[in-house]
Amino acid sequence: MSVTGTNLPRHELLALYERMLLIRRAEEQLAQDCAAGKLPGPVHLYVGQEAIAVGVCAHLEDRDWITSTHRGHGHFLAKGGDLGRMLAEIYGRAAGICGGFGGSMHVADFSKGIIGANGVVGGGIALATGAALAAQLDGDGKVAVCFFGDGAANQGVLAEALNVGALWKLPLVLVCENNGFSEFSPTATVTSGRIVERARPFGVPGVEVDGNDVLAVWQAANVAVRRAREGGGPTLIEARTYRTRGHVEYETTFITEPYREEAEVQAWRARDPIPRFASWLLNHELASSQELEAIAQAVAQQVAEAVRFAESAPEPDPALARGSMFVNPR
Amino acid sequence: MSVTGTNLPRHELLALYERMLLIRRAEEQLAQDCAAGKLPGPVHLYVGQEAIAVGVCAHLEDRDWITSTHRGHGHFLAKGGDLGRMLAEIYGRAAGICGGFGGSMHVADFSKGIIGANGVVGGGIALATGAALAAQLDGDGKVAVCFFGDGAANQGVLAEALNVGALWKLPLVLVCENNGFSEFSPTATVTSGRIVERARPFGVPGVEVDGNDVLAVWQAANVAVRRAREGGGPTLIEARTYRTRGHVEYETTFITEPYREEAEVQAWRARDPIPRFASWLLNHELASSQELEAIAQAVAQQVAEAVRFAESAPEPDPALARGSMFVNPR
Amino acid sequence: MARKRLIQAMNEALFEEMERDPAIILFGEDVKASLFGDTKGLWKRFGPDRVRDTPICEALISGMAVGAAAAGRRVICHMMFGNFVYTGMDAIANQAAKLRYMTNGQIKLPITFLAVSGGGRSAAAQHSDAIHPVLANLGGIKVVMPSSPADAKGLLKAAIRDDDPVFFLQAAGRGGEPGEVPEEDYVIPLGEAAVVRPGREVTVVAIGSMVRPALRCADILAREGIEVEVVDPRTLVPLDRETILGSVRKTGRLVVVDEARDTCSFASHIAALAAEQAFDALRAPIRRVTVPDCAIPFAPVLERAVLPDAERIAQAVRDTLAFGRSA
Amino acid sequence: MARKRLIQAMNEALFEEMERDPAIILFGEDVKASLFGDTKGLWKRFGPDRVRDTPICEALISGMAVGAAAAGRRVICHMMFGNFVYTGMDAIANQAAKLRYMTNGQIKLPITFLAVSGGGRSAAAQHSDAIHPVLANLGGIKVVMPSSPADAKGLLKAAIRDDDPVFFLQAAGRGGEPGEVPEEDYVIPLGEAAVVRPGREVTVVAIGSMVRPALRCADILAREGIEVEVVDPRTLVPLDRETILGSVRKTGRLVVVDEARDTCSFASHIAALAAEQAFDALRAPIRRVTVPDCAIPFAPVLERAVLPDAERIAQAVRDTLAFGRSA
Ligand SMILES: Cc1ncc(C[n+]2csc(CCOP(=O)(O)OP(=O)(O)O)c2C)c(N)n1
Ligand SMILES: Cc1ncc(C[n+]2csc(CCOP(=O)(O)OP(=O)(O)O)c2C)c(N)n1
Ligand SMILES: [Mg+2]
Ligand SMILES: [Mg+2]
Repeated sequence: MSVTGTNLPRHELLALYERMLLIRRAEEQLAQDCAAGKLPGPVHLYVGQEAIAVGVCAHLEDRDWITSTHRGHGHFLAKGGDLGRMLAEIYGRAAGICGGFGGSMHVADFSKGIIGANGVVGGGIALATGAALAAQLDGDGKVAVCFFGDGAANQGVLAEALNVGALWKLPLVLVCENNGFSEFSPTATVTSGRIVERARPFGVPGVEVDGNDVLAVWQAANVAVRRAREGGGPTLIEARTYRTRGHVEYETTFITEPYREEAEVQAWRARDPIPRFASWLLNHELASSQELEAIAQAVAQQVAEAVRFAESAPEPDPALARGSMFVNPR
Repeated sequence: MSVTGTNLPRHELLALYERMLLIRRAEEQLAQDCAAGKLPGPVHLYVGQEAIAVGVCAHLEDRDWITSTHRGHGHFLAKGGDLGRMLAEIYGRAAGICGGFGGSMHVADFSKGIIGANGVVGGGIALATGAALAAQLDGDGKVAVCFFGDGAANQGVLAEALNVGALWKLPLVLVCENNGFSEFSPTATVTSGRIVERARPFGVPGVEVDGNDVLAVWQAANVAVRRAREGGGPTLIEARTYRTRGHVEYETTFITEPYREEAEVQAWRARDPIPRFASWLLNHELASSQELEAIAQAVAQQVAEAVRFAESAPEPDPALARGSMFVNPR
Repeated sequence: MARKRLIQAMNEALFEEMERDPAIILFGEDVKASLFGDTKGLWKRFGPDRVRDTPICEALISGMAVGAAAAGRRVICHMMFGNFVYTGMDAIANQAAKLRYMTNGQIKLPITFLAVSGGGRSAAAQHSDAIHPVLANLGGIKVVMPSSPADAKGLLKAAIRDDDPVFFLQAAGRGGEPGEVPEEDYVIPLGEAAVVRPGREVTVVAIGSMVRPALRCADILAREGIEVEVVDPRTLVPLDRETILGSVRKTGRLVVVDEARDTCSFASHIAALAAEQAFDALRAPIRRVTVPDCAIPFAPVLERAVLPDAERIAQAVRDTLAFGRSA
Repeated sequence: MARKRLIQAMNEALFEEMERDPAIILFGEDVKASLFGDTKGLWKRFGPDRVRDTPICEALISGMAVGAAAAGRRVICHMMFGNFVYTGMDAIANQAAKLRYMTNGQIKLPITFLAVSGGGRSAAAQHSDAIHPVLANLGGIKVVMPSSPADAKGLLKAAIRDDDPVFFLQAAGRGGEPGEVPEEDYVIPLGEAAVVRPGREVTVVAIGSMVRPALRCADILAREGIEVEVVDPRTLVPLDRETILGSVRKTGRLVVVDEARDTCSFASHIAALAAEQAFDALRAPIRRVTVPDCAIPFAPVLERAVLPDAERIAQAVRDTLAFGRSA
C-alpha cells in the first residue's frame, strides 16, 4: 500500500471509503435487479474499479467537467450525481436524471459537471477536450477529466486529443482505466505496448498507478489536476485495475465459453479496493471497525431509500418522446 | 551527404536520378499548364520532395502496394505509373489512367500496385494497413507502403494503424513526408513533439531521415522494406523535406498574406534533392555532366511525348458518368 | 428445412461461405467471442489468419476492409452496432463507396459489412440508429436488410459473393427470431423484393424489422375485411422498383413503413418513386410510418412511442382507404 | 446595400456575430489563412484564444465542438469540405445530434458547423459530395443551405445565434457569386422558405446551389410561355413545409431539384411530403432532378453530365406539364 495521500484529514479518508462503498452497494443492487429481469437494456457495472473514480473525483468541484463511458455509474456517483435519480434513470422512470431518455449508458448531470456516460467507446475523449478548451477560456481554473478504458485507448481520437491538449496546454486529465479487457478481448491481444507510453511523443506526462489503491489514485490525480488547473497542460494517468463482474450483466447467457480464468478473477478479488482500504484504515488506526460498520449501514440505507424513490417513480409520459430534439424547433 | 547507398551499382544510381528528374519535369509542365488555366480542379505539386518517393519506391516491385496523398504524382511515377496516362488523367481525358473520373487527386494504377492518390488527408493509412494484411496472408513477401504528410500524422488513424500493424506484425512501411506545412499552417503550430517518436509506444521502430537526400531515403527504406518483407513488422520513417512550390497551384490568388518567409524557401531550394544528387554523382565520378545532360534530354523528350499523348486524347464520353458505381448493378 | 434463429442462419451462411472460398477473411471487434452469435465458432474453425479480433478503432477497420479488398481479398468486416459505423464513416463514404468509380472501374471491392441496426431493445440513442438511409445515399454501397432467418441466410451468401461493398444490416430485435431455414446451399439475389403477403387493396412496403409488424397489421386488418399486400424490398440498394411499383399500380394505395427517422428516410424515397412512376395509379395520399425526427429514447415506454408498430401501420392503412371513400 | 460575394457576406456575418457575442469561439483547420475566405481576418481581429487553427483531426474537432458547447461556449466549427464531415461523423451523429435529447434537454448545444458542399468545380469525388441528406436524417442537426449572398449573411447570423447544432452548407461553386447584401444587422429566421420567383403553373423547389439553374430554367420556360414558381427552402431542418406545400397546392405540379444523389435525397423527401400532404392538388407525377447514384467525377464534361442544370430542370418541367395535357 502506497503511503501517498496518508496525510489526508481523517474525514476525507472516510469520505473516500464511503463513496466507494456507495458505488459498490448501488451496483450490487443493480446486479440483483438485472438478474431479476427488472432492467431494460444493457448494464455495465464498475465493480472492482471504484477506487479510480473516487480517487480522481475527490479533487474535483461541481464546476469541473468529467466525461465517462458505458461503465459510467461510478463516475456519476463519484462526481456527486444523485443516486436516486441515477437509479430511476436506469429503471427507465420519469424521475430519472435524464427523464428515462438516456438509461444506464447515458447518465449525465450537467449541473454537477457530469457531461455523461457514453455509449461510444472513446466518445468522451473529444468531448472532454472541448470542455477543457471552454474551461481554459473561462480562465478560472476549471479542469476537464476524461475517464476511458484500455479498449478506448486504441481509438485514434486519443492521439488527436493528446496532440491538441499538449499544443494548447489544455486543463485536461486523461484517465485510462485499464481493467485488462476490451469487452471479451484481453488487453494484450488488442493493444501494442504500454498505454501510458502513448502520451510521451506528445510531451504529455504519463503516470501509471495501481487503480485498486484509492490513495495512489488520489495522489496521481492530485498532481495531474493541480497541473491542469495551473496551466501546465494535460496528463495521462493509466490506472491498472480489473472488473470482477462481467463486461455486461447477463453476458453468460450469450458468451458461452469463458474468456478468462476464474483464478484470475479470484486473485483480483483479493485486491478489491474497498476491503483493502478498510484494512488500511484499520491498520493505521484511522477508523474503528464500528465506524466502518456505521458507514456501511448508512450507505445501505441510502441505497435502500434511493431504490424506493426510483421504484415508486412513474414511467415517463410517452407523448414526450415524440417531442423535438431542439431548443428551438422552428 | 550520407554515404549510405553509395555502393549501389551505377545504373541504379542513375535510375534514381532519372526518376526524380522525370517527376520534376512532369510537374513543371503541370505548373505551366495550371498557370495557363488548362487544368480543371486543384493541383498539388510534389516539387522538392522527389527524393522520398524515388528513394522508397526503388525497393518496390509492381506487386507491392502503395497508398498516396493529394500530392500524389511523384508517388505514382516513382512506383512505375505511366506518365502519359497520368497527364491525360489530370487533363481530364478519356485516356487518363482513371478515364478522367479521378483527376490529380486520384491517380491510381492497381496493376502497378498504386492504390492511388487520395483526397482525404490520412485516408491512405487504413487502406495501406488493409493491403498489408492482404499481403501478409498472400505470404509471398509483398509489402505495403503508405506515404502521408506531417499534417496527416495528426489524424488518429495513424495511431490505430501503428497499433494494429505492430500487433499483427504487418508488412507495412509508413513514410511520413514532413515538409514543414499542413496546408498553410507550419507543422510546429499543429504538431506536438516529433512525429517519428509516435511509433515508439507501439514498439514500432521510428527512423528520421533527410528527405532531400535520395540515398539516405534509399537506405532507410531498404531497412524498413526488408524488415517488412521478412515478417519483422512495420516501420515509421519520417523524412524531413520541404515543398518549394505552394500547397496548391494558384494559391496566391486566394491566400493573400504570405505564410512563410521567402528566405526559408530559398534555403530549401539550395538543398534541392535533384541538383544535390547530381553534384554528388559528379563529385564521386559516378556520372559525367554529359551523361546527366543526356538523361535530362531523354526526360524532356519523355515529358513532351506524354504531353502530346495527353493533349491529343479525346474527352471522356459523358454518357459514361451516369453509369453504375457497381460491378453488378443489379 | 429446420427452425432456426436469424442469427444462426447468418452463422451458417458465414461458415458455408468461408468454407467454400478460402479468399474470404473476416475481422472486427470481438468476432471471436461474438457478442451477437453471428460469428461464433469461425475463429476456431478457420483460425487466426482468416478470422481476426481487432482493437476498437472503427476508422481503421473500415479502411482496412477497403485496402484488403483492393489488394485481392474478399472481406467480411464486422462493425457491431450501426451507430459505430459513424465512427468508421470516412473510409465507408470516401473510399469504399467511391474507389471503384473514381478509378474508372480498375478494381472491385468485395466487402460485406455486418452491423446491427435499429432499436427495440432499450439500447438507447447511441445503439439504436437505423442507418440505412445514410448508407443508401452514399451511392456506392449496396444495402441489404433481411426480415426472416431464411432470407438472412440467402441474402448474406449473396452479399458475400457479390463483388461490390455491401452493408448487411441485421435488425436489433431480430437475431432471436426463429423461422424455417432451408438446409441446402441457396442464394437470394440482391435486388429482388418479395411479396410476403398478397392483397388487393393497399400496398404496405415494409423494410427489414418492419415486416413483422406489417404482417401483424395485415392480420388485424384482414379481420376488418381489408386486404393488405405486404412487400419486403429485402435489398434497398439495388432496389427492386418493379415489384414495388407493380404492387402500387395494382392496389392504388401505398403505405411505407421504415424504422428510420422520417426526414430523408428510405420510406420517403419509396414514396417519391411511387409519386413519380405510379402516379396515375394512385388513389390516395402516400403515407409514411416512420420514426419521428428524434433519437431513440431508452425507457421502453418512450421507445415504443417512437417506433412504428402494427397499430400505427393499421391506422395509416385505414386513413389511406378512408381517403378514397370520404372524398 | 452593396454588391458582395457570398463568401464576403459570410465573412461579414462572422465578424459581426463574434463582435456582438464574446462567448463565441471559432476553430478548424487553417481558419487563420482561410482557404475559402469566410474566416479571413478573424484571427487578427479576435486573437488566438477565440480563433484557433487546429491540426487535421476531424474526429476530435467535431467532438470538441460538442464538449465546448456543452461547457458553455457558442461554437463555430469549420469542417472545410463536406466530405471531411464523414471523418468527423461520430461526434456529429452520436453526440451533437443526440446529447440534448438523451439527457432530457439538460443542455443546449449552440454550434454552427461550416462546410462547403456539392460539386461543380472538378474537385472530384472526395471533395464534391452534397452531404445534406445524411445530415438531415440524423434528426438532431439543423441544416441551412443559402442560395444568395444576402441569404447567406442573414442565415449565418441566425445559425450562430441559434441554440441548436446547425450545419451551414455553402455550395462549392457559390462562394464567388455576387449579389446585393444589406448593410444593417439582419437575421433570416431558420425554417422560412422563400418564393424566389412566383408563377402559376409548376412549382420548382430548388435547394441551395440549385436555385440558380432553377431560375435560369424559369427564364427559359417563360420564353415558351410557361410560368414557373421557384421556391428556395433555405433551411432543410427545420423545413418550411407550409410554403412548399402551399405552392404545390396552387400549381398542382412539382419538380424538386437537389444536388444530392437521388436515393434518399432531400428531393425524395420533399416529394414524399407533397405526395402525402398535397395529394389532392397534384395533377402530374412529381419529378426529381438529382444527381444519379454515383460519385462526382472529375473531368468537367463528366461532372456536367451528372449535375442538374437549367436544361434538365426545364425538361422535367415540360414533362410535368405534358402529363396533364396528353393524358
Ligand atoms: C465506437 C464503439 N465501438 C465498439 C463499441 C462496443 N463496445 C462496448 S464496450 C467495449 C469494450 C470497451 O473496452 P474498454 O474501453 O476497455 O472499457 P471496459 O468495458 O473495459 O470498461 C466495446 C468494444 C462501442 N460501444 N463503441
Ligand atoms: C480529412 C481531410 N481534412 C482536411 C483536408 C484538407 N487538406 C488538404 S491537404 C491538407 C494539408 C495536408 O498536410 P500534409 O499532410 O502535411 O500534406 P502536404 O500538403 O504538406 O503534402 C489539408 C488540411 C483533406 N483533404 N482531408
Ligand atoms: Mg477495459
Ligand atoms: Mg505537410
